[in-house]
Amino acid sequence: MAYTPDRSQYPQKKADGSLDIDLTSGKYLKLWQGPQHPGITGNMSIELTVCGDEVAEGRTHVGYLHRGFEKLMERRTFIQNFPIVCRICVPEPDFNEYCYAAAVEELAGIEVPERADWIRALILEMGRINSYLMYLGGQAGALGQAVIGQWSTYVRDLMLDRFEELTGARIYHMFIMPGGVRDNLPTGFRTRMEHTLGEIENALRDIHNVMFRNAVFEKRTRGIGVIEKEWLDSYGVTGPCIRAAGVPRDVRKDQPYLVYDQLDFDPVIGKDSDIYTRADVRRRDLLLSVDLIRQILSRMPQDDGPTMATTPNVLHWKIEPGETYVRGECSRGEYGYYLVTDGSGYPRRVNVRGPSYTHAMALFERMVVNCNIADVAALLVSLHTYPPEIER
Amino acid sequence: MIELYEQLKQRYALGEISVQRFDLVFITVPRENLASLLLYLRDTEGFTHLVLLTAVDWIEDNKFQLTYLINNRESATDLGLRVIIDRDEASMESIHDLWPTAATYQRELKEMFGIDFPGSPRIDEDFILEGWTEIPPYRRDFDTLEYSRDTYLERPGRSTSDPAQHMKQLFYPEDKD
Amino acid sequence: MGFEWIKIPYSLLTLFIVVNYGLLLNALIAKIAARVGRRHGIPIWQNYVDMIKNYGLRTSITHGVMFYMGPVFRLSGGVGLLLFVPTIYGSVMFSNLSFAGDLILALYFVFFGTLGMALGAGESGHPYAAIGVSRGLAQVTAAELPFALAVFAVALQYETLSVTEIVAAQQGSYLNWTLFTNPFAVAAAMLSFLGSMMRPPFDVVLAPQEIPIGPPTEYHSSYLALMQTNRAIFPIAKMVVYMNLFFGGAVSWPIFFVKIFLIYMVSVLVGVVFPRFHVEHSVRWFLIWAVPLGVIAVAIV
Amino acid sequence: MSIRNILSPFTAWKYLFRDPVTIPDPLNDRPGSPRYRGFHKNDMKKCIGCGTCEAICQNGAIDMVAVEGIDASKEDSGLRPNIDYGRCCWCALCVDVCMTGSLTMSNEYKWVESNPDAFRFTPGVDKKHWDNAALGYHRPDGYQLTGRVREQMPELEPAKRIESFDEIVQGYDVEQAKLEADRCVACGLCIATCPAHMAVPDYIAAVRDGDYERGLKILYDTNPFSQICGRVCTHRCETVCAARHEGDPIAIRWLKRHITEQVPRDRYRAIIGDPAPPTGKSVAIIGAGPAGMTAAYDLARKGHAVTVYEALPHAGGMTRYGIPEYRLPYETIQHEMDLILSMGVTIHYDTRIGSDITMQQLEQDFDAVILAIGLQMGRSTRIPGSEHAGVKKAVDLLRRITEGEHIDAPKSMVVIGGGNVAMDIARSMARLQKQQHGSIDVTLTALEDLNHFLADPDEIKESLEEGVNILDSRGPQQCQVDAEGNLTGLKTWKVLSIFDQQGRFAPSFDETDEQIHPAEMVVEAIGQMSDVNLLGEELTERLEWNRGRIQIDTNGRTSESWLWAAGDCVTGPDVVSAVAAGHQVAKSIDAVINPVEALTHA
Amino acid sequence: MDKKTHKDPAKTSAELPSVDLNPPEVQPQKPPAPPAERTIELPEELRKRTVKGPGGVEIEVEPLRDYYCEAPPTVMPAAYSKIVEDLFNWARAESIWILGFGTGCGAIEMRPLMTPRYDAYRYGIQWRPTPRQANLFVISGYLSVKTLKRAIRSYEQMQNPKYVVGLGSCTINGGMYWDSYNTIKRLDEYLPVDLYITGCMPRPEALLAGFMDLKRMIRAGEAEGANKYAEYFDWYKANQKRVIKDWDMPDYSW
Repeated sequence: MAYTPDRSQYPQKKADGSLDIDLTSGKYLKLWQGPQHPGITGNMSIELTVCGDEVAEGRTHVGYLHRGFEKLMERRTFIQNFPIVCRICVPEPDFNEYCYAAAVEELAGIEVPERADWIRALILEMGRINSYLMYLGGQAGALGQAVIGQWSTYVRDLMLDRFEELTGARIYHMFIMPGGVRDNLPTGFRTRMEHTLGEIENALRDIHNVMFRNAVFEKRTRGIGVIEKEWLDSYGVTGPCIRAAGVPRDVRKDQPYLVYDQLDFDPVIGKDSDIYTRADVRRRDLLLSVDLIRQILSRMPQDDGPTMATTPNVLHWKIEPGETYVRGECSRGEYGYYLVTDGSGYPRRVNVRGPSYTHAMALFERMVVNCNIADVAALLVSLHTYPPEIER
Repeated sequence: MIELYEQLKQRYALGEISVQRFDLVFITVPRENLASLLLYLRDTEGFTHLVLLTAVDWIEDNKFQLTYLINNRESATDLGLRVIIDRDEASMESIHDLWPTAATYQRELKEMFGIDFPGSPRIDEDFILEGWTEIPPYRRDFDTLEYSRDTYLERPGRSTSDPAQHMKQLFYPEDKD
Repeated sequence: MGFEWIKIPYSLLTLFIVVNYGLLLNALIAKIAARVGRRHGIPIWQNYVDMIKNYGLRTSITHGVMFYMGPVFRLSGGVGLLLFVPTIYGSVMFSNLSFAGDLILALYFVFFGTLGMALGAGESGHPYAAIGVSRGLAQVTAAELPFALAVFAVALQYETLSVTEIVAAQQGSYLNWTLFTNPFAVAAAMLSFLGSMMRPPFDVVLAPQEIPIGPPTEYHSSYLALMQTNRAIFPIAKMVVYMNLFFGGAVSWPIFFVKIFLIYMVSVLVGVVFPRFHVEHSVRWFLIWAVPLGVIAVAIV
Repeated sequence: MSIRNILSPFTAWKYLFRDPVTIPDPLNDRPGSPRYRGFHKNDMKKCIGCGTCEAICQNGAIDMVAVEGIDASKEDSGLRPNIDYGRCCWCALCVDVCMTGSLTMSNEYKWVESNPDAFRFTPGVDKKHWDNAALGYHRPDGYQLTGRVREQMPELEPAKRIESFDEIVQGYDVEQAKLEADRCVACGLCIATCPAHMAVPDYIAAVRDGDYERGLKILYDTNPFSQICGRVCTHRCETVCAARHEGDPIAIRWLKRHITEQVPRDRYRAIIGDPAPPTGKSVAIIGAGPAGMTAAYDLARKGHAVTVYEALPHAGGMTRYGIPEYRLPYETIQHEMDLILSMGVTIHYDTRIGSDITMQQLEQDFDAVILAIGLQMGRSTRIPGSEHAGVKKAVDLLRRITEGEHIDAPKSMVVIGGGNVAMDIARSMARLQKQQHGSIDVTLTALEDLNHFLADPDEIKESLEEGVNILDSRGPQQCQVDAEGNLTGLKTWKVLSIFDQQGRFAPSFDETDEQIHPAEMVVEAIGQMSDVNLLGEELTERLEWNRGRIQIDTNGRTSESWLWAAGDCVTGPDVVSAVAAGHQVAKSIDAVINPVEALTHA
Repeated sequence: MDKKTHKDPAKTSAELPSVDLNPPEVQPQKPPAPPAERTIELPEELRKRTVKGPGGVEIEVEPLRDYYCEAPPTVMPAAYSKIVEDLFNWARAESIWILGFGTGCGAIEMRPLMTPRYDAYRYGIQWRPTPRQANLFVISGYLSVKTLKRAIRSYEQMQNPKYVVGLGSCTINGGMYWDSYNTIKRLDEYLPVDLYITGCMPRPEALLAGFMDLKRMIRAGEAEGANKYAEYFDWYKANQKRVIKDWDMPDYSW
């Protein structure tokens, strides 16, 4: 059958372990994907050194979206930081809002109303659905199947409508504030949400038929882009990427936050750790989120009550010295905020730990070696990275 | 977690411990113990996941605090190791041989705080910034607003009044103070 | 047989009709594909506007002579292909410059454009264009092989190299079509057809997500407009060949329009719903699936 | 590669025959949701220009700008937020924090311009098509970014406080004060309203920070009567407080008091600092009330030699002799006065100008003289029977109580008047009644209805709690005297209106609604006037007068170049106004007698 | 291999006769930052080098000169006939090809535009993956200095006439990153902007409204950003070089 040479010897290494790549030999070609490149996930770039169709070395270049959030947050008060954190990750901004709010609440000792916890969980799951839908479109698109992106973006847009009526904005919701959430569910929200969830399930059924039960798609993704077991820890792999490798690691289950200990679910896991499995894990995780939203809507307090705890006057809010780390399971993996306070009205230091940070940098650079250049885009998408959370 | 601390204390010189949550503890560690402690925690105690590595600038004390946050996936607990290093000529041993992914964190720290990690791969390469000439931007003594004002011009024509000052102008302008 | 000069204006008329049909058909196909994506898609006249726009751009940059010649070659490939095969069977006006050995010429023209493009794109100096070209050449070669076999089979079957005569042989009943008289050849040719239409799963040459549209990356302004014109002509011309060889040709414009549309739809049917192959995959695929069919076709004949 | 996996994708083609899901006209079909955070609206009627929106905006998107057609008033700075949409991020923090709820958002979101400078506008002033949009983000009910509810002030229970003249208000503890200070948004609207223009936001910030010494320094920069004002100020600042629009105003007065209580008294002098070196100039001040003592403080601190002449045995003026001890303990006043005197002020008690020393003498001996004699004579209603011995003046009674005289409390009495003095005397007498008879029978009648009383609402509330019977809209007609010549009560009629159509004082009564309030004593508390006999005839002749008051210019200077006048005698009764007037004349005098110094300061 | 010493960017801008070169509505507020002496190392592929050709021929290559044209852009006149120009303008308006370069967060609202809900294709708006074929550059939000560099090069590779739309508040006056050390504040200092759409994030409907407005401008012949860029080329370059401290690329790359 097909000729499958052992590629582990390539590219050749020098005695000191560095890659033996001589650009002047004419054997290698430097190839930049991005930042202006449709195959790149957002505004970043990868510098590939290819030999024929095979990648000998890949380097991720980020910083195109760097705004210096961690610096900016040091000169904004605790409340002023709440609108800016969501900008750190565009497709799934809510985790920033939640992690930041939770870190602040923990250090300031604020007890959030239970209702707010439910609404927060609802928003996070809605955001997760959006993020996954975008991923599915991107994954199929990276392989040339445009129609999936059309369908998934359509249903994502329906979900954005739900976001809009709940939070007052489509993309940057700015709804989860330190202290709670801004408001209760609007009237009739549950019905409309149920309708949207139905649409999403329909779309997913189609996507399953057209994308996952697809000979060409399988051909392109099965066995490609495998994350080896020993890389999982050394490269800080989290989220669907680690679950696709068969490790049932899900912060929602391991260290339950918000109301996840009151919901019934099991982490979705896969087996093969290749692109296909990761896509499949995400698809099933999406369905899990649909189910979780139903659970949340049926179990949360049905009446309207306060959704915000009383905070000090936000204009002069000071927090005692302390440090903490708050994490959540976002669609891409572990999302966390490390917050240090020093008793002043401003954070001393905020560090955002986005899953893309490890995935797109060290892990991707490791995985791209020996990869066919036609697979690079698909591989990058399958790690589901969002550049803004790498560089902040 | 406290048991672990007590147990570690037998073997390593440890600084203060602060318990933030039942599953999150921060321990101050002398810098020379860090690498062996990390190795021990990773291989023996199951703290296999390097969550993050970052720095805090305590400019008042002329110190940097490096925070190594590691996570035990089995017991779902987090351990933050604080290492205090001098702010001048800041430098720290690299741990990229323990976690390859640490190289990225170290590159960022080098660029954003100016903390050197000799031997870490590509440590001197530009990471996020490009052609940066000022002091590393995450240091507390770098004033981003001032830099931004000097470098990127604002759209002119804005002015604001303080209500109290404005009312003073209107109602009792003669008052000196 | 003396050359009839009247054929030249007649051919130009054919060209005119085909260009317009091609532009509209491309838009219609885009609309159909958009429909599957649950949207409306471009207006039907969009391609005209795009072309005027591109011709109307004020600047254009050349990277050398071949860069300029690339689209020209490509266009002449398309025009040549169209002009040397009869468009409408039995019509003096629209049989173009068809002659006895035009089948061979047609095969040549199918490849000619790709080669020209390869040279032009190579000159553009863009690495993605180079990658696209190398992929394109590999894939076209692989795809041409079953087509050549099928054509060979058909030529053997009808014992002629004149397209007109092949069409003539298929007249009468649709059962006389090669589709029914030599299904293996048609199958081989149609698989090859999929590969040459630059639609998934065989569009790795353009692959916007990997190598921003490949060979034409650097093309713009009037160069691009020239290529757009060709994009209206070339597929139609190619499908005219297919129609003539395998589907009984067309005896009138309406039949022509319908048949071309249907043949086009074959590639669209597949293209809309599949992702794309690697170039290794597709080469292997042609060799495994299409070439044997072609061989069988030849063998049967 | 199963056959299913080849055929399954073709199911996608089913959508060819379904209608697209495209929105037909996205430009018009898609209004923002009811909660949408679109472009800003501002209700000009509600906005007070406090600038809190500017303070909270993390993008520096909001400027406070003066707007034509909107005039500033005491509770409205006249500024309006101008928003730069080149900065805004539509987080709506400005809407959430808005003190009056004037700032809201519409659900409109489309704005396209070629000119980048066009994206600045003042909502509500620059007309926009979304100004009347019904939908859009408003701050949801039930949440607040700044505190709305005032900290409860610990007070003696009515039953307990009526027993004695002990101070009723206990003062905030540190925790409470911090919480109360935390509510302040530091807009500074109050500063203009405060007659002394105290730096209110600054000292409230000091309370928040727990830095009381800094706070005290700020207080004594502008008000040497801080301890007194912290208790009895009319706190007009609180009537313009931005927080009052959607909650309670900040307890500015109590916070001021809190600062003075937190700093040990022996630290005051050191915090305030020493006066400037002597200048060799001298100033005489007549009257040791708030105006006089403030001027004395200011001038002494500038290094002038100040001598104060006081007719009574203690300094403090009306704050001491007019305000009952349960509101303002005497030892507090004494500390305040000692502090002022410690600046090098000489004071002569029991020295009456005109009899002990004449104005002419002062004119000769001093570089400048300040007349700060206050209003020490009560006005009379002049109704029939008001000349009866049982009809008293409130100020006289209060002075006697302060001086420790024994007063025989009547079993029942009526107070005429609805101001603070009326409340003071009613409550003081109620305490005496309680002490002497064990029961209270005080009736208070006033022309105004309860909502328009001149007295503080707190005073009214506390009076009622203490058992004072308040009858509003009653016009006094006659003091009833029985055959023996004893006072038996007061006859009143129901008031229909107080002012005529021109706004002049001309009460009209409903004579059919007549009541007799039985009383052994009637106290008139309808206002005071000044006793200007001390000036002497010659000076009275020389001075210019305005409606019975000495005419002064804006600096408090009279028509005589050496004489300034300040305080209640020229501006009317109010401690903090008197303080402000004291500052005013001090500044004016300083500029006149020490011009070089003043210039370098200016 | 010799390092090419660049003229200091700040100095270059100081030499410019800035007053009469300024586009009327954009006046620089203050003189550029004082020059800091330093040399910028060119990336390896841009340095002068000797290449061995087949047959041992040695070729001197100076990429900046050989591979790029350093000639600045020129103002391109409209078509000689008004009718033709009107026709072209109409076609340009009805066929807007957007460069698929998501420079900032705004890119996320571009995808709904391409997909069923909004379907911008029906308005003649399409996305192109390469700047050569694109006419419209949507600067989707803030631009970090690093991206600005790429944006300038992408813009310069587009063909005249070309349009720039600033999306979101950040392009107008810095937006919420007004105090960031790494993002520019005013897009119009670096590229000629035809239109701004305010919002954070502007919704797809707002984008569409912007595109409609842009169409109107193009039809009216008002969208002449490319010519403006050529006319005030030195001014734009000076501004660009002031913020891009490591200018290691050709001055103009078309």
